Amino acid sequence: MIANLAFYLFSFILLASAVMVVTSRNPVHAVLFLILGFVNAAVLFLLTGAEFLAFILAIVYVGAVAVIFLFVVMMLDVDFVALNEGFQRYAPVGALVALIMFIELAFIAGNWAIAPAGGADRMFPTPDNVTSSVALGNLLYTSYLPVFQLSGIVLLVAMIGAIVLTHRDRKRSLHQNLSAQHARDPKQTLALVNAPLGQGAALPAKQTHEETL
Amino acid sequence: MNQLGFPILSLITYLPLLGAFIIATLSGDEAKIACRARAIALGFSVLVLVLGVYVWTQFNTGIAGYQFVEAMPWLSGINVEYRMGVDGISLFLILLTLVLTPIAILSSNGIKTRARSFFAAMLLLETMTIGMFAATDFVLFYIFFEAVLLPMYLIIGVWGGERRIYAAVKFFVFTLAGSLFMLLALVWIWRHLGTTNIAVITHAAIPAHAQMWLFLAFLAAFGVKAAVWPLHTWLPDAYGEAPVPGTIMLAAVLSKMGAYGFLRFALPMLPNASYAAEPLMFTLGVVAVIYISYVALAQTDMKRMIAYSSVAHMGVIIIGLFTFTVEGIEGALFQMLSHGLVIAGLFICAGILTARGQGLTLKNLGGLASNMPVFAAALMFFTLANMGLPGTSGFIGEILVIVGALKVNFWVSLLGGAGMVLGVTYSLVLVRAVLFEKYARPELAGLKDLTGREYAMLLPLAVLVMWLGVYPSSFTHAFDAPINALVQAHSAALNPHMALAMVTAK
Amino acid sequence: MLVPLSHYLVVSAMLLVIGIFGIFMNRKNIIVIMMSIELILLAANLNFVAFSGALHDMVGQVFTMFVLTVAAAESAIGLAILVIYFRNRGSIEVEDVTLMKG
Amino acid sequence: MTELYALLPALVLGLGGMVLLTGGVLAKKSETTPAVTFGAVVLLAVAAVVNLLAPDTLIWNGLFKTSLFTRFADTLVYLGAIAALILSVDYNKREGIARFEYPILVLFAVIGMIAMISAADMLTLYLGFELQSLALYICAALARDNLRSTEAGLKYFVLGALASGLLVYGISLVYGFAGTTNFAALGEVFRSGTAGVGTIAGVVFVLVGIAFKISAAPFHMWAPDVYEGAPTSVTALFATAPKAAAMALFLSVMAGPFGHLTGQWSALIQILAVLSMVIGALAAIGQSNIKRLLAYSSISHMGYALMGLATGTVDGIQASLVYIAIYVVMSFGVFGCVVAMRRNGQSVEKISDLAGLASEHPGFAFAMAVFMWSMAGIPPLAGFFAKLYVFATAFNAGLDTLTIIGIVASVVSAFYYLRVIKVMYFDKGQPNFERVSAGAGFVMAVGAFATIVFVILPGPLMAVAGEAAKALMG
Amino acid sequence: MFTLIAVFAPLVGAILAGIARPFIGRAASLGASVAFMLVSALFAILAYRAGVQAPLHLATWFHVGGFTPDWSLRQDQLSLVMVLMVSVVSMLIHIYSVGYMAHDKTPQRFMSYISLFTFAMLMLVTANNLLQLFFGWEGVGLVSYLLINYWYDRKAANDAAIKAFIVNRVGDLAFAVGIALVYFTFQSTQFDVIFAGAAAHAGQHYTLFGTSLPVLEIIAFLLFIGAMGKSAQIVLHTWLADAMEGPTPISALIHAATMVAAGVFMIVRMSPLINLAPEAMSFITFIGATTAFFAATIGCVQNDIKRVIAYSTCSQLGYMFLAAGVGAYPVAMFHLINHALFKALLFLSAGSVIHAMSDEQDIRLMGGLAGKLPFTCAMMLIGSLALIAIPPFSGYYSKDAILDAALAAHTGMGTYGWVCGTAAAGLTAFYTSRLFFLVFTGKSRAPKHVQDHVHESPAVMLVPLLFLAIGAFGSGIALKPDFIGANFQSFWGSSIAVAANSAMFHMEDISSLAKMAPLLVGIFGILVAVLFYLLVPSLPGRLSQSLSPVYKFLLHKWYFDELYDALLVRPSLKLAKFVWRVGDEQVIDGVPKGLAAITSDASAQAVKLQTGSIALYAFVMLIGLLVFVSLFIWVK
Repeated sequence: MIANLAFYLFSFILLASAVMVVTSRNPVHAVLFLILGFVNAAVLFLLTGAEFLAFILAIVYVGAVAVIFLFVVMMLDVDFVALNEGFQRYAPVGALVALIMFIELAFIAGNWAIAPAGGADRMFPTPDNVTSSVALGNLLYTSYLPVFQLSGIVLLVAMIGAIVLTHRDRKRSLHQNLSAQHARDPKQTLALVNAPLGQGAALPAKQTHEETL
Repeated sequence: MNQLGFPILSLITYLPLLGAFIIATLSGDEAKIACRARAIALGFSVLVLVLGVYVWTQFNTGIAGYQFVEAMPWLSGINVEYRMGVDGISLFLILLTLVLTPIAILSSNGIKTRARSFFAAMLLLETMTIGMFAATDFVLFYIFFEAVLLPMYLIIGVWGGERRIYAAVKFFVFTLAGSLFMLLALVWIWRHLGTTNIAVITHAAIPAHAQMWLFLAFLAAFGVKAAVWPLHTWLPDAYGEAPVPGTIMLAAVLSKMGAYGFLRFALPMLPNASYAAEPLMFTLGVVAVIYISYVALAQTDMKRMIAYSSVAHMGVIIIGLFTFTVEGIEGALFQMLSHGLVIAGLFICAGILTARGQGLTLKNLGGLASNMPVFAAALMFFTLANMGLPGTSGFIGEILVIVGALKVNFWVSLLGGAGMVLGVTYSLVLVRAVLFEKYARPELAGLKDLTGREYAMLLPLAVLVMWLGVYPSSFTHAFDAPINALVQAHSAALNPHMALAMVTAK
Repeated sequence: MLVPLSHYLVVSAMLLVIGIFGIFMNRKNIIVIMMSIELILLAANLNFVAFSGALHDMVGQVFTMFVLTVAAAESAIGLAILVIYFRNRGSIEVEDVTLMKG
Repeated sequence: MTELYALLPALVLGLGGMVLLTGGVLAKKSETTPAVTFGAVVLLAVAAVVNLLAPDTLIWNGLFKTSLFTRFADTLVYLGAIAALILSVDYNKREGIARFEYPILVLFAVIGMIAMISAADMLTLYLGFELQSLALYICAALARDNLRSTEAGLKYFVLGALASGLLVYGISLVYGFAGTTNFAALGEVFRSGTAGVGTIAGVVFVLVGIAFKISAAPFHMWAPDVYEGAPTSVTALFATAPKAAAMALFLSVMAGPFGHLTGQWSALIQILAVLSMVIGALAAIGQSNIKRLLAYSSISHMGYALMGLATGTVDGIQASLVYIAIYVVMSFGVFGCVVAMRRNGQSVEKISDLAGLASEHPGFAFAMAVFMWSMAGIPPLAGFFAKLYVFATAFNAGLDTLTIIGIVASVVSAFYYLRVIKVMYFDKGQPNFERVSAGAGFVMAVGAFATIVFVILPGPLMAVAGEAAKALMG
Repeated sequence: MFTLIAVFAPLVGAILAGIARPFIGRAASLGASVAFMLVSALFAILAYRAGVQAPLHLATWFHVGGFTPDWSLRQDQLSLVMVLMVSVVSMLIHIYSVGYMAHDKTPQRFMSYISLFTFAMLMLVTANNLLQLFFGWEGVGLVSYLLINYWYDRKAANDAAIKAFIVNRVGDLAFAVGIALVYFTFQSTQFDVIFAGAAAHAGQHYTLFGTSLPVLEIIAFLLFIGAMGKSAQIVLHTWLADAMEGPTPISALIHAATMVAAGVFMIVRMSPLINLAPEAMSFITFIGATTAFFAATIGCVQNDIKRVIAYSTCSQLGYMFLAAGVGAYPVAMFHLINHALFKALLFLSAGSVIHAMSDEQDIRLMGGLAGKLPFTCAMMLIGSLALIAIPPFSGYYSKDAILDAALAAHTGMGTYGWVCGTAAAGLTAFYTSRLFFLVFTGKSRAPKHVQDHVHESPAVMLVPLLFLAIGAFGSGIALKPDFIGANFQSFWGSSIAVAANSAMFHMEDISSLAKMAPLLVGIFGILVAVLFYLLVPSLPGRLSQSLSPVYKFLLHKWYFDELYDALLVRPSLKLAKFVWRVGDEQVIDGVPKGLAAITSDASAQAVKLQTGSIALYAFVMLIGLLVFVSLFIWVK
């Protein structure tokens, strides 16, 4: 009974915060609502007995992912006022689409039953005597090892990607290169030109920063 | 393999391709390339012509089926083989191609820019055309049939006249659109008959309702290619804008591909549908003859006028094919050959004027008979042949079609023959505008008569036209076996149908 | 399990619909779209976990595990792209991302 | 051991990639790129060879399977990736985006693709799908100082993430309603040929996710923008390897676990095919950017390839495989040409920039013309056979309307391919293109050669594709 | 063998004259053509003397299905007579031309044409099947075109030539279809086969216009329409007068002696078949008679010397058809031969006059030439008398025989023919006399400088005139016994089939008044002309004013040209422009253009959807998803 009550309560909060994520005018608020939603979802996970995943959700998502979101939102320093313009012009159509989609999915949900042969097909029934962490760990490092490795590569790619995209090499910063400065030859940088009267002097071709270095 | 023990048809087909490769590898300055490329192209085309004549000498006219047959596995997955062969129907169309290619190459000394590509394209065109006539597998046929578009598109588009791009695109899209329906038919045939060997599928029994659809598909493909009214509008543009060698190939050879397709596929494969479509095809043919003759009469440009006359002749050919009589079909076939030679001669005449820097607008020409008597004689000769004067090749085809048509319907014969009158009208208007009366412009008086090269182009054509006209037996002899077989098979296929019709009528 | 599975499914469906709605219904910044995608993934995860419970099968949980991993990687990359886009464009408004069209 | 051997190509790529990554990081950056790229190409080639020798097996509790089908599709992926990498060497350098991470990302993306292709479980499918997607998002935005490139990356990412969200939601439904994620088990579940409404909805979601990847209409809208915005070398990759992989995945998922439901999803595939062919053909007509044009062209090609799948028969799968194989070859060839479109140190992308090309670079123009004609499906080029097989099987399966629409669309599409040739051959102009780099020239030549000579020896490809289709359908 | 040489010698001459000039020189090429023509005439005579022989088979022309026309030379009496006539007349004209064309720029071209013409004509008359006949038929048509157009820089010559060709072709079309129908009926185009089978097919019917008609009637009609074109019968006559644009020898050869007679020859040749088509025979009679009268009326008011003679030709051809129509084929042939001789004489004399008058052809500008051109005048007189049919000149024998036969036919149509023919005889006498008087008598009305140059033609022109005059004078008397006399059947043998009920056998059965009538009417015509042009020269002018509508009607040749122009020529040109500009360019091309427009519109729409907005893209994806899901769930 209490579990039921908890389910409805946290579900409600989850959905409400999801709505707020989508509708709130301030992205910072949106991120905060997202965090709230995740926490509630973690509770729902707990209710189904997936406690390890519940904590992972809280730690990884709330602790890492959502925080990055927050960080980026802050960093980009977006002009929030300009963003507060509300919904698209085809909101009614969109709402209709969303509504139909929901009705259909709800209809599907109502029809759930294990497929005739499904029950027997379970590859890895949940062991009754161990915690979900143990069960999960057993599977991940044995049966699902290649996939687990694959997910490692996914993370590696994410890392490479983040670096490739956002990492700036130092060339752009204005640091001193002493040897270059010492090697400077006035002949290369200074040009004497005869400027005929009234015509002005053409500037010599400018040498780029890189070339000087 | 065949009576020669040697794949001579493939050799004839692909030798020009080799020539094209050699031309493509030429290097040097533009003028030198042009010169060498022309020489190589000419050399290869004459070489294959010699081989083609050899095939003719070895050809056994008594056999209705294919000769010099080659077969080897090709698209193994879908049971399609590489098959080549000739029968009496295709033999002379191949020879026509072989004869006209060197002439077209000779006529191309106006091509100065990108000569390498041009001559390579011409040889490519020859390969594709011969391949199409020699293919005895439907898929192979289709490939060659379509592939002709590629070099032709370039020839029109790169070296053509003012509106070349419009003409090239129109040509391409029209023919492509048409032939894709043939592709559909091809797929159907492959699916239902399990093979695309022409010798087999032409004798297969196809249900009547399917025949109707297949016929429509063929009509779309071959009708466009043969410029059957009202699918002809690409033709005047293409003929008018293509450079002279291109026009020669287009008008003389390529337009025959459509009629050949009808003869090769539509008639033998779909007897019921062909029979049912007979009134339609007669109507189209007659309309083509009369309507197009009128359109031709209104033309103001020499090439376009000749082009329209070509459409009118295709009408006659269509009528002949659908008479299902030996006379009509052989007449149509003969008309294909004759028209190929004659129209080539006419376009070469047009090209001679172009080569002398003259536009082809009729009102800017005139009086050339005085200073170019030989040219005048040549133009006159081919015009006369074009209007089917007895003694020239044009007559034989025309009278055979009239005779064949009369066996079926008096009015088709009469109206189809109306081209005799209408053809004279525009032909004489053309000749008059070019050759007679006063010079439209004084500079026309300075034009020189034919050069040796031009003789070399026109003389063989003229001789052939006379030969075909005076002693056509040398050619019709080879038609007899396959056409007789076709007509017999046709009536055999229709007989139960007709018998049934008679029963129900009673 | 006391709560019927269908309730979980309905919650997840609503979450999905909200996520979808969030993607195309706002002309605000792209970050919100990314958060909407997180909601969709969350909906899928909720499904997996619920099914896992209902089927008494570990595969759903394993799946969730990997989805979480991927989602994290995905947000990292997405945010990185967003950042460089912002550097170039100076804006992350949805309707500004229309340089290329047609 | 067989298990390891079957995974060997992925291992080669993964470990090799990490070695290269280490090497790249340690060495000085810009100079190492060609070396790393070369290394990546070698790795890909080795993996391709190893792949061809791999045994047929189902490994790791049914997570992966290898068969002739996977080897066939993998080979296409390797081909596309190798070609794209070859093209990237010179192009990336001239564009100033010669980053050594790129080839490594491509390697990892390829791992994702072969995982996708070999997937025998929804989980593998999902991870492979994500791995290649993530790597490709990054590639699209590789020119990070270029607004177009970053916009392409952003669009690709947002829409791709949405698609994978839908995919995973669909998988969750399938899992929940069928009780398993294993392909073989799913196949057993659907043996009766019917499925519950939940599973079906799940299948549709999965289908949409994959359709996005192959850019089948109406899930195609990202493609033109991303093709245009991404650096051309990357677009070349997008157009080849991932397309082949996603198409193979489509085939293996639809014909594998959901194979018994053909009657139910065939209509959807047909809709996808029709929309793709028609929209691809129509929208391309108005394009002035060659990359956008090729994007639409690839959309319509996917429509044709889907026609084979729509039949749900071995013949259809075979036709789709042949189509996709020929498509990959034509695509990398044509992108070889696009990459070579450089003038005054700048990459140009307008179709009108090609004006006069035939006079100036006859070989280049010829190759481009070959690809255009081939894509238009004109015989005797390879593209014709691709279309022929597809039309033949679709017509054979009774999909008459679909075939006729395909034919009409192919006439319409011929129109814009023709326009490119027209510009190159008929229009006057001076492209003044820079010398074609060896890599681009090589890719172009190989593509053109293969496209032309296919007519002589179409048998082997047909036969292999047929065997592969049989291997897939069992 | 003689025939072979006679037929092909002109071809050799034509080729030599046409092609060899650059190699053998102008004189030699002219000489070659004349020489080969002499050879031809010589062998024609030899062939005639050698008599009837079996057809000479040269080669198979073509062999398609059962359609197997040969190249062969028929050597029956009819052919031999025609060969003889054609080659002799042609030979004379060749000789005459050498003189007449002496001042021309390209006489060898001219000689080549007429030699070629002779060849074609000989092929026509020696044909052993309809198709070879058609070959010659078209060949003479072609050369006629070339010769009318000989002075090709003249617009009028071009117009006339094109007109001639087209009008001829109209007839030829019917002819060709007729040949096809013959083949359809008899499975052959060989004369022998046709004639042998004609009786057997007499009852056979062919459905046309929805009704069933005897097939032989249709064939005869079609063939006769061909003949009408070639022989310039009413409706298809308009080209003949215009054809006078060609050089005069041509008018003599083609448009008087030979080509125009081809139609008559063909009908006579087909007599076994025509005999079995009574309706067609009536029609032939009707057309012939009408033309005889109609052309004569026009001839009365023409002012061009050659046109007068041309209309007279037209009229005389009408007589021949009249004879053929009542089944009196030998009479038609008799008149054909006579006409050939005296009409050639007339034309060549006219040529001599024109030559003398510095190419002036208007008889109103002539006059009083008798003194200056005595020889020509005499020749013209002989020709005229022959034409008017004054005994003993040749025309008398044949023309009177025709009218007798017409009346003797005792049919309504025969009587109509007799009435028309007799009236025409009067008109003929009138216009012939008018011509003669206006040209040779009275004072000269020519400009001074022309008068000064008037001179008799050279001997090379006059000698052929003399020969023709002898013929024109004597042929009637000489040929009558054989041609239409008692032994005509043995003379013609099987080459002409005269039906048992033919008027040939009853020619003497008519009243002597009727027999005399044509001659009396003729003399009356001469007297009227004497009155008009010798006694009261102002009368014609007054008459033409008081009868202005009639005069104009005649002067405009019954308004045939105007009618054709309004009904056929101009509408055709308009139609041509219309079908091109509207039919082809707008309607037919409109379909692909419309499709292209639709496609590009659709393309624009498809592109418009691609706004670049991520939200929209996602929206479209989701709509797609929704539709797919819904399809599955609700439709499935």
